Parts: sequence; structure tokens; C-alpha cells
Amino acid sequence: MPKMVIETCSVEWLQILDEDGICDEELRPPLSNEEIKKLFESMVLARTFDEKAFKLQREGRLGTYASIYGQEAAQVGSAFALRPADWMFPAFREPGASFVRGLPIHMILQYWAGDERGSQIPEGLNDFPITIPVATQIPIAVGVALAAKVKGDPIAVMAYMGDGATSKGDFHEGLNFAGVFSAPVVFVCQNNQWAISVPLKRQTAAKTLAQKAFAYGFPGIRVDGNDVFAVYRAASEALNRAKAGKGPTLIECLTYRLGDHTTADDASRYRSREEVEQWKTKDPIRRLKKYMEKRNLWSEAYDQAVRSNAKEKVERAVRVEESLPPPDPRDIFGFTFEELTAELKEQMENFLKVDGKERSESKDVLYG
Amino acid sequence: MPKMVIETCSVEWLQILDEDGICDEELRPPLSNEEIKKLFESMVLARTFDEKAFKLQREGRLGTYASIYGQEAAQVGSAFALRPADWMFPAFREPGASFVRGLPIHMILQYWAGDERGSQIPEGLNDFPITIPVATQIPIAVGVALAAKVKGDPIAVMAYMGDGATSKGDFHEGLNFAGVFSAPVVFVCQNNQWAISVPLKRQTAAKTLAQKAFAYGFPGIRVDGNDVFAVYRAASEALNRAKAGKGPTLIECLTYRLGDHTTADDASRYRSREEVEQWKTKDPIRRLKKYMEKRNLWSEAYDQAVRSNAKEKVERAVRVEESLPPPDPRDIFGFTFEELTAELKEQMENFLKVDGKERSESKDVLYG
Amino acid sequence: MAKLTMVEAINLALRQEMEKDPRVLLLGEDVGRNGGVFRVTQGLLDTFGETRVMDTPLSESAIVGVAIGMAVYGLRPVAEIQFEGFVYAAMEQLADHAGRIRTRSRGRYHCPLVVRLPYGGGIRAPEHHSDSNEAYFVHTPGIKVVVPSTPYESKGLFVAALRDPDPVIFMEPKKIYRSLREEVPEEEYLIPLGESRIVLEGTDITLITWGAMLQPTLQAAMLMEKSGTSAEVLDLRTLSPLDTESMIESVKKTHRAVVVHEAPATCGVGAEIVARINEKALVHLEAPVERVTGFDTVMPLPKLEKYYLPSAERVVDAVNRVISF
Amino acid sequence: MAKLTMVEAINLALRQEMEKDPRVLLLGEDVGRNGGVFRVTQGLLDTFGETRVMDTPLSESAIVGVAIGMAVYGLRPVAEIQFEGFVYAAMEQLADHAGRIRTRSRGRYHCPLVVRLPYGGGIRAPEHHSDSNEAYFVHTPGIKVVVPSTPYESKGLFVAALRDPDPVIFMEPKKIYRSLREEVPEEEYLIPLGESRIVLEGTDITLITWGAMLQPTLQAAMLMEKSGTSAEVLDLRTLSPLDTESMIESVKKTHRAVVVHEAPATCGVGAEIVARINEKALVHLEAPVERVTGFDTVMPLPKLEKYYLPSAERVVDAVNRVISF
Ligand SMILES: Cc1ncc(C[n+]2csc(CCOP(=O)(O)OP(=O)(O)O)c2C)c(N)n1
Ligand SMILES: Cc1ncc(C[n+]2csc(CCOP(=O)(O)OP(=O)(O)O)c2C)c(N)n1
Ligand SMILES: [Mg+2]
Ligand SMILES: [Mg+2]
Repeated sequence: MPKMVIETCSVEWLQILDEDGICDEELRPPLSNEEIKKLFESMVLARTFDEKAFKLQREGRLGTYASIYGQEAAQVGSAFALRPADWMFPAFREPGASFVRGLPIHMILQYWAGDERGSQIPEGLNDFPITIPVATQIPIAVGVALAAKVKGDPIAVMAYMGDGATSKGDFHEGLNFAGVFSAPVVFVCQNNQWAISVPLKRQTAAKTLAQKAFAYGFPGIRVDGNDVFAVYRAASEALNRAKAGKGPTLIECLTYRLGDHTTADDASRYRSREEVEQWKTKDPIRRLKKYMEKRNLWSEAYDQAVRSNAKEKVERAVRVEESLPPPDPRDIFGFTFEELTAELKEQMENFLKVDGKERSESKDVLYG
Repeated sequence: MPKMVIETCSVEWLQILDEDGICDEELRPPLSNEEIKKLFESMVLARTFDEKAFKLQREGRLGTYASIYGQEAAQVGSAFALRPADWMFPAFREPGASFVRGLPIHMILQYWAGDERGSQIPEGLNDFPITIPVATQIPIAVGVALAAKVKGDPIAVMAYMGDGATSKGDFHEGLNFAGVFSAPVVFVCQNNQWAISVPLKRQTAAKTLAQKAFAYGFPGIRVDGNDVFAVYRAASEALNRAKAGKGPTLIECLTYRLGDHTTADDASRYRSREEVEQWKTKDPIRRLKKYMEKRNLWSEAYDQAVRSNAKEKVERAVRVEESLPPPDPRDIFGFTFEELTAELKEQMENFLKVDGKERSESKDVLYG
Repeated sequence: MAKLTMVEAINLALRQEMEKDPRVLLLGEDVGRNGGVFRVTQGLLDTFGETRVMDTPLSESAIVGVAIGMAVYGLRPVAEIQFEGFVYAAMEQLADHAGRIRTRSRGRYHCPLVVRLPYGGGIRAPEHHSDSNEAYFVHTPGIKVVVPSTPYESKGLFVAALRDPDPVIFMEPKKIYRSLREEVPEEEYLIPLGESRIVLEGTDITLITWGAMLQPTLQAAMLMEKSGTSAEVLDLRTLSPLDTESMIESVKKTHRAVVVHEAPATCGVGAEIVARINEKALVHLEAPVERVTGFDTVMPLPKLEKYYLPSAERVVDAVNRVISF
Repeated sequence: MAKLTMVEAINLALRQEMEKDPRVLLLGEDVGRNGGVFRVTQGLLDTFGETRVMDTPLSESAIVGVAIGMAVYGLRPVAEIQFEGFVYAAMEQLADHAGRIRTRSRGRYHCPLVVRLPYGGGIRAPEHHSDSNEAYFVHTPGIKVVVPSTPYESKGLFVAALRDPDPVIFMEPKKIYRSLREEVPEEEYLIPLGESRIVLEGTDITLITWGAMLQPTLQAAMLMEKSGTSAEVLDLRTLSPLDTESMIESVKKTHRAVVVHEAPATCGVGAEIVARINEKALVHLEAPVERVTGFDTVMPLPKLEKYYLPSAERVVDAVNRVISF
């Protein structure tokens, strides 16, 4: 057999709810009205939070913050498909997913305000803290999935990443590992088409990111990441596959980062206003709203209520976060190991003694 | 467009010379009789060397050695397509390719005998030394290719790797980088189906390794790695593509490691004799011999001459290697930087002084 | 009691711990059917099966990353990196996750992980197979580093490392993997992490070392004894945390010290030891503490290897300088 | 002469070197249109185009690996790692290739590569954006490590690093990227690698530091002056190779020393400095050399960051202990 095709792959695109809110009812996932409302409310909450966090940063009340503006459907739709017992690994731009999971809103503020306690995920919530070093959470997520498989726990893991993350070695090693061991894990790639200032075409010469799954022997799909139904459907199916022992899936959510990379960034340096404006027409919240309106699930009054509810939740979270006592400097040392080592004990004791006296607040200000 | 295929890929298989030496003349690359003989002779030399190196190791005259038995066509066929100005990056199991390139035979012995001078590639030969840390040579090869492109040099780079290497982060980062910048580089993966004791199915869930190229937006092809014509043809085409500015190619040479992983390994611990025997029937040298016989390019006398010539070359190399003076211990220090730093100077001087006297051979033996 | 090599002792420790604790599992390249390239995991696949003895793809970063995830989930993974020279690719997982997850999650998650790392020179191994890179890990917060020096030690330390609630790099000195035999009890015993041991008591000088370098150091002590110098030999066992107290106590007694290690001198663990002696026992010192170490160069290939590794003679030379200072 | 920040000074150095030498090119994440997240490469894409200012995929290992290949081929690449916290993934390329290619090929190949590495804390940056990991590289054979402490210094050292025939990690202290302005000549000048400088002459104690820590160290020296203690302040500039001679000379004069750095204490470069002082100037010491450093913990997030970084007060405290020893 001199020359022949021995393997083929194809990448599918999935869109259920288009930019005008027109829905392919055959493909629409079987969600109750209550669930559809929940999706809408979660997206509104995500956006409300995002706007507030941005303002807080500008007012000097928050550190660097990474906006999710425009990516609400990709986050909410995917996280919505998870069960509480499943595990979730955010990258660093997934508050929308974290809130769906039940992470107290103020913890994301706490994290970006520079307080490790924001990563002290509450007991019972199976989420990993935000991971800043791009793609490094992926092998860890695969490890959790394999551990669950070893133990026979009927759960799956969802790991988020950006388009930039697909270039990193750990993306490759993690996905390949998952493929080999058929790990119950779903990789959700939020392809927002930018990695800070680097556009997608500088990230890869591949036409889609979904096709990268083929390299690891499992399916990849590209969905409209601004279509919450498509994202939810793809995520549900992938989670079912995972739990049925059929291995991993890569879901590429094609979306767009409408904001700057972070509050420290100025995207106008490297991309055109037109591009941004064009993507604003694909707004994930508006299109769900249009759909709900047609289905009589949406009204002005409802919208008002949802928005003021979200606002109130966010404002409450801000108050909670801002009223927390400052972290105890002892915590710098206390969690390095289960027990303080002799070195750390000595370092902590020296640190607590200043001029031979116990460190006091007044003395503190001198340091730093 | 709710659901549709937006991208496809297919992996081709190429075989020109089958196991019985039957050749698809339409696909056969246009090689002169002299060139075909050169391919045969290079493969015989590679195998002759390999057998000798193995024996030397068993006799305690060589350190650990990694055999190429069975992989002669993959190496010779690919390297044969290179021009002298092109660059070549071996992994650690490519003496067959290195000899085609013109590396003095004794240098491979020197390397495995534990002498860095074996990696002192002669000026004018654009080969990188053997790389032991798997896959790490790949980004470097891409860097050379990009540098050549930047400078406008009309060359290409060939980088070798094993099947195991495809799991490493550097494989991914290197190939992706090459795709993005359309680097003039050809990746030759010798899929010998084992990474020490780890079989291919533990390396990846993908059906072929060639398909991994799709993840990087450039073509991949699987060729019969024991068919020197197929390998040569694929390599030539890929090099032409690269030099024409069309970017990288991944060539998967499906072959088999007939020997142990290295002389330190015992493959009978982890794979069946049947598997090995079955692959012996696909011997790359025998099938070219059969073809040449039919074409009247082969005779017993010719064969004898080729083998004794190869033997002589190898024996001469052994004599050269074994008659070299031992390396100068000063070389431990002298090549760390262009100039000795103060620290290194001090360390070297202390080292050369023993009990206040200059280090002598007699004193040496105490050390170690 | 059986006399075992270090390879056999660690194998025994693994087998017994896997029998006792179903959470323990192994992963790495060639750890399964092949039993590891050094045979440390030999026979374990047959006994415990493929889910607990996992041959992995060739992916050092993922081996460690996956093991971190397993540890976070509640298993007790033992990850093998085949040779220390291949651990660099896993540095990001080690520094950014293994060593940080407890502190960054303020205790919500922790990572009871052992990374087995055959290390060091002296076995005429190929290039990149002879590094001694303990200093990188000792400098990395949140990671413990253990280096056994004999078969007996290796079993007790390994069990302690495996039961430790935090990530431990367990560095196995290849040079003495099979060159020593020692009685190793079947029964369980733990050697606590963070405690060094005095291998030889002495009064004139303290020799501080670990791992494979204990042997030349002991030989040096013997040679010195003949010439009337009494050396105290300290085997550190754990490099992070360091047993500063014992070092200082010994130096206060002997007033002199030499540190012996294979790694390059500059920023090696020896530097830290000298710094601590300086900080806590300066007034007791009667001579500079000397370091007998590898050079600030790449470890040479086998033909020059013997010049690189500290030998008994190099230790004796240093001791002579320190004594006659 | 223009008063520039360090960001501007390095930008100027890059621009001038790129103008002079067509072999110089830049690669890294966001170095192009965006001009780097710190704007160090601002404007260079416009002047030199996409082949010489390459925005790369998010691949730290490949950024360094590709740069190694370019250097081997004869170019003069400057690779940027966006923050020091992301360099761990490139450790394998740095240790196994950049630092080894000259010695392993016995001089056939070498690697004139600069890796720019913004480093350190004090700018209230997010997690993983404030590490000081110089010790890893100082411990790695075959790699030079340079850390400028002012705008003027940064230009002269950068040009020297770029023209050096060997790989250099050029660590840029983020904390003082924009907080200092200094006259920086347009004209070419080189500050040779491996030579430290005395920033302040003094007689009572030697303060040894580098990078961003020069500022609190100088503040401490001022505070001490008021109380009658005369400090000599040494800015090391290059951590590998280390200028041992100057340190020793100063300590022989002052008999006392304190080392100040941001990185964790254990196995930090401070330990090496103490060890060298011990080895070469023990008899001149009148007190233990103290280290004022970060703790052996992860660098905290901004709310606790101020406690971690050495401050003038901590330096003064240490000096007082050393002086009154
Ligand atoms: C390993 C690593 N390199 C660099 C960075 C700096 N950095 C932070 S986010 C980012 C871009 C990430 O792009 P992408 O993965 O697409 O995620 P997005 O920001 O679009 O959500 C970079 C380069 C990092 N955090 N980690
Ligand atoms: C990064 C790294 N990890 C582990 C090893 C040890 N090792 C040497 S060869 C090898 C298997 C390589 O398999 P493959 O890439 O298929 O090449 P082959 O040996 O079959 O030629 C391993 C694991 C190494 N050299 N480098
Ligand atoms: Mg992105
Ligand atoms: Mg192989």
C-alpha cells in the first residue's frame, strides 16, 4: 500500500444561539426555564462584578485585575454543566465560572487585592485557586482526574485555559497524559484571540485550537463561546463522556476579550477599535436576553431585578472584603509546611521582634 | 451555521519499497544508480558500526551505547536528502545520519566512550552534537532555522527525535514556534515504537505521530521508516518545501528498534521475542538489496566489497579512537566560558596543585 | 536480618508502604514492567497492577504536575524522575505548585508528594546523567530535600518522606545504589526528617556531608585517624530543613569544619552550611570552614569524571589545611 | 545629558546596539507592538521591523531554546522572559544547553545570548510576579548573571552583556524600573562584567548588595552615618562571576559585613558571599557576617509584601547587631 490516507480528523463548529438570539431548537440543550434564567442571571452577575472590580482598581481599592468582559457565556455555560462533586481548575480569568461554582464573591476581590486568603477555597468546594503561570494548572487537573479514576469516584474535572496557554509545554504534556490514561477531564479553552498583545495567529499556525486534541487522540470541538447554549451543551456532553470512562475532550470556546488584558494593560496600543466594536455585536448576554424575550422569560422588570440583585451581591462582597482584618504577617511563615521548621521558626521570631521588642503596628510602617 | 465541519486533516502513509523489495516505480525518487548504491553502502556502514560498537561495549572498551539496529533506512534516507550547508540536529540515536553527513566515525565512539571531544563537531560540518535530554534540541533547531531565515541563507534544518520525544513540552513548543514563523525545518521522528520500555500506546493515544503536525498548522506524513526510498522522498520534498519558504514538515518514520534501548538495557524484560522477530522481516537493508539485485546493482562480490570496506572504516575508527591521548583535565574548566573566570582559575589551579606540587599521573590514580 | 543494597532497601520500603496504604502509587518512565532503569521499582507492577504502578509518557513536567494533582486529591504519589539531569523541566511544577499550594491556599490544599530523584556522578554514566542539583530545591520554599547515605538510612528516610504531609525530593545517590550492603530490618522504622546523624564521633574537626559523599568522607576520616586527627563525621540526611543545631554543636566542640559535596561549589548547599556556621559559631572557629566540592563547571563525561568528584584525598588535603591554619 | 529611568536606559541600549549590529534581535511575549509589559522594548518594532523584534508564542522554554539556536548560528538574540516567575519552564534549556554548549562541544559552538529577566518584589504585583531567583542561575555552570542597580549602570552593563561571548541572564529590578532617574550618556560605554563597584566608601562595616536592594542599603548607610557608623557599600553588579577580590578587600578594611538581598536566605547568593568571606577573610572578621534577606517562604502577595522585602530598618538592625557583637 504505497500511498494512502490512514487517519483523518475533522473539527466541528457548534452554534445554537446566534447573534440575533435565534436558536436552533433541535440542538438546544434541554434546560428548564429556571435553568435558562439562572444562566442569564449568572452572566449578569459576572458582568456586574467585572465592572465593579474594574472601578475598584481605578479607585486604588484593588490590585491588578483581569477582566472577563465578553467571556461570560464561555465561563457560565461551561461551569453550569458541572456537578458539585466535580473539580474545577480556573486559569486566572474565570470569576464567572467560580461564582457559578459557589465561590464567595469577595474571595476573588481578596485575591486581586493581594491577599492569599482569597485562595483559601472553602471546604466542600472542589475548586483549585487561580493559577497565574499559564497552563501549569493543566497537568495538576489531569492528576486530580486520574486520582478520582483510581479511587473510583464518579466525577470529572474541568480545566480552563486561554488561547495563549495552548503554546506552553504543560498544555501539551497535560493533554497528552490525559489522552493516554483516558482521564475524566474536560479542557475548556477560552479562545479570546489575544494573549495580552499577541494575536492568535502569532500563537499558532493551526486554523483552530480544537484540532489540537487530535494530536492527543481525543475529540476537540470549537463552539461559539458567546453562545451559552452551545458552550453548555458541549460541556455537558464532554462531562458525560468523561464520566462514562470515554476520556477527555477539548472544547475551544471562540470568544473575545472585550477589555484590556488587565487593568495594567492598554489594549489600544495593539488592536483596533473596529475589531473590538465588531465583537461587541456578538455580546453573549444580549443574545440570550433576545431569546428569552421571545420565550417570555425576560421582561424589563425582571431585568431590573436581576441587575439590582447582582449589584447588591457585588456591593455586599466589596463591603465584606474591605472590612476583613488585614492578613496576619505570621501567615507568611505558617503555611509553608504543615509544621514550622527550625529555620522558619527562627526567621519568624526574628521578624516578630523589632529592636528586641514584639513587632507593633507603629513600628510596622517603617518596614517596606 | 449551527453545526458544521470547519477543518479537516488527513494523514498519509508512504511506502515505495515494500518488504520484498518490490518498488512502486512511479513514486520512486529519481536517484541515480550511484546514489542508490550510496544509500545501500551507508546503511551497511551504519549497521557495521552498530555491531562493532555493541561488541566494544561488551568488551569494556566503550561506555553505554544506543543501538540503531533496524533504523538504518530512517537515518540514511533522511540525511541523504540534506545539502552540506543545511544543518542537522541528531537526538542520540542517529550515527547512521551523522556518517552520511560526514562526521568522522571515531567521534561517535569517542562520545560514548565518555570524551567530550566526540562532540567537537569539525568546522564546516553544520551538525549539532548529540542531545541526551529528550526533545530539548528541537527548539534550538528551530532557532537555527529562524536565524538562517532572518539572514536570508537558503538552507534548511533537519531535527531528529524519537517517538518518546513527542510527549515532551519542548517538542510542542518547538514545533508550534516553527509553525508560527514558518521556519525552514524538517522534523524527522523515528517512531521505533519504544521509549526504553514504554510502548507507543503509553506515549500517546493518537493513532499516528504524524497527525500531531496538524496541531501546529503544517503537514505531517507517516512513511515506512524501513523503506529508504520513502524516507528519502519525504525528506527531499519537505526540505524543498522548507527552502521554498513554505514552512516545516513532520515526517514520522515508522520503524522498530531491533536492539535493546542501550547496552545498559535488557529489552527481553518488557517485550516479546515474536514482536522483534516479526520486525526483522522488514529489514531495511535486505529489501534494498533485493531491489538492487533485480536492477542488477547488487552482486555477491559487490556485497562483499561493501561489507569489508565498511568493516575496515569502522576498524580504523576504533584504532583512531583508542589511540587518542586522554583528554586534558584542564578542559573541564577551559570551555565553561570563553575566558576563565577568577573562580574557575582558582579552582583549576588548586586542582592542578596536589600537596603543593603540580598534579602528576601517579598522584592522579588516588583521585576518584 | 537481610543485607540489602540501597536499591533493594528502597524497593522494600515501597512494597511495604504500598501494602499498608492503598493511597500510595508510583508513576514515572519505565517504572512498570522494566522495574525502573535502576530496578528500584522491580516487581511492584506484578504485585500492585497498572493503576498503582504507572508507566508514563516521557513528560517530566507532567509527571510531577500529575503527581501534584493526585496528592492534592488525597493520594500519596511517588513520582520518579529517571535521572536528576531531567528534572529541570519539572522545576516550574515544583517551584510554582508543589512548594506553594499549601501556603497560597492558606492550608486548604497540601501536597504530600515524593519525587524520587536518582542523582550524582561516579557511575560512568552518559552526559546529563550525573548532576547533583540539590541546591536548587533547598533554595525553593515549601519543598523538603532528603538524601540517604546507606541502605538502612534509605529505608527509614523513605518511609518518613512518604508519610510527610509536604512535598519531598528524595535524592538517591546512584554511586552507592549497589556498592554497599547493610542489614535492613523488615520491620517498620522511620528516620525523622530534619535530623542529621553523627556517623563518627571525633574531637578535632567536623566533616559535614550527605549522600554518596559520606563514603570518601569516612575514608578520609580513617586516613586522618592514622595521623592522629580525630574527625567527627556528620551525615546531614535532610538538606531542607537543615539540622543547623547539630552542626553548630559539633563545630563548637571541634572548632573546625569541612563540608563535602558533589555539586558545584558556588551557591551549593555547602555555602549555606558555611554561612550558618559563620552566623552561629564564628567565635568558636579556629580556621575557615573549607568546602570540598565539584567545580563550577558541568560534570565531565566519564573520562574526566574522576577529577570532578571529591575523593578521600581531596578531603584529607582540605583537613590538613584547616588543621594547620 | 538626559535623565533617564532604567526602563529608558535599557531601551536606549537596545536601540543603539540594534542600530550598530544587525545581528542583534529581540524575541519574547509582547515585546513588539506592545513594547513589552514594562515598555522596555517600546518603539523598537517600528524602527527595526518584525524580523528583529519578534512577538512570540507563550512558550518560555522555546523562547530560550530558539534564542540559543539563533546565538549558535551567529546572531545576538535578546530573549525576554516577561517576569522572573515564568523562567522556571526555561530552566532545562538554560542549564542543559545555554550553559553547556561551549564546554560540551569543546568550543565548536558557543551561545552569546542575553535573557532579560525583570525580577523582584515591591511593586504590588500579582502572585508569581515577584520572585528573586538569581541563585538558581549563579549555581548553574556556564551562565553569567548580571543585576544592574541604577539607570546608568543598566546601560553600561547591558551593552557589556550583549557583547559577551557567553550566555548572560540580565536581571532587571522591577522595583526601580521607574523610581530613579539618572543621567545616562548617549555615547557608548561598557561596564565590564565581573567587577563590582564601591558606591559609598566607609570604614566600619561593608554592606554588600545588588539590584533593587541597593536603595534600602544606601538609606541604611545614611541612617547609620547619623549615629556615627561609617558604612562601605558594595554594589556587586555581576553575581556570576562574583567579584570576590573587592569584597574581601573591603572586609579586610572594615572587619564586618552584612549582605542584603531579596531572595530567600537559604542557599541564596548571600550564603555564597558569606562562605567566600569566611574562606578568605576569616581572621579579619570581628563579627559574624549577617544576611538581611527574604524569608524561606514564598514571596507574599501585596498585602504582606512589605514584611518580606529587606528594608533600611532591617539593614540597620543587622548592622547594629554586627557592630555591637
Ligand atoms: C508561563 C507564563 N508566561 C507569561 C505569563 C504572563 N502572562 C499573563 S497572562 C498572559 C497571556 C495569556 O494569554 P491567554 O492564555 O490567551 O489567556 P487570556 O489572558 O487571554 O485569558 C501572559 C503572557 C504568565 N502568567 N505565565
Ligand atoms: C528529558 C529526558 N527524560 C528521560 C530521559 C531518559 N531516556 C533516555 S532515552 C529515553 C527514551 C527515548 O525514547 P524515544 O524518544 O522514543 O527515543 P529512542 O530511544 O526510541 O530512540 C529516555 C526515557 C532523557 N534522556 N531525557
Ligand atoms: Mg487569550
Ligand atoms: Mg523510540
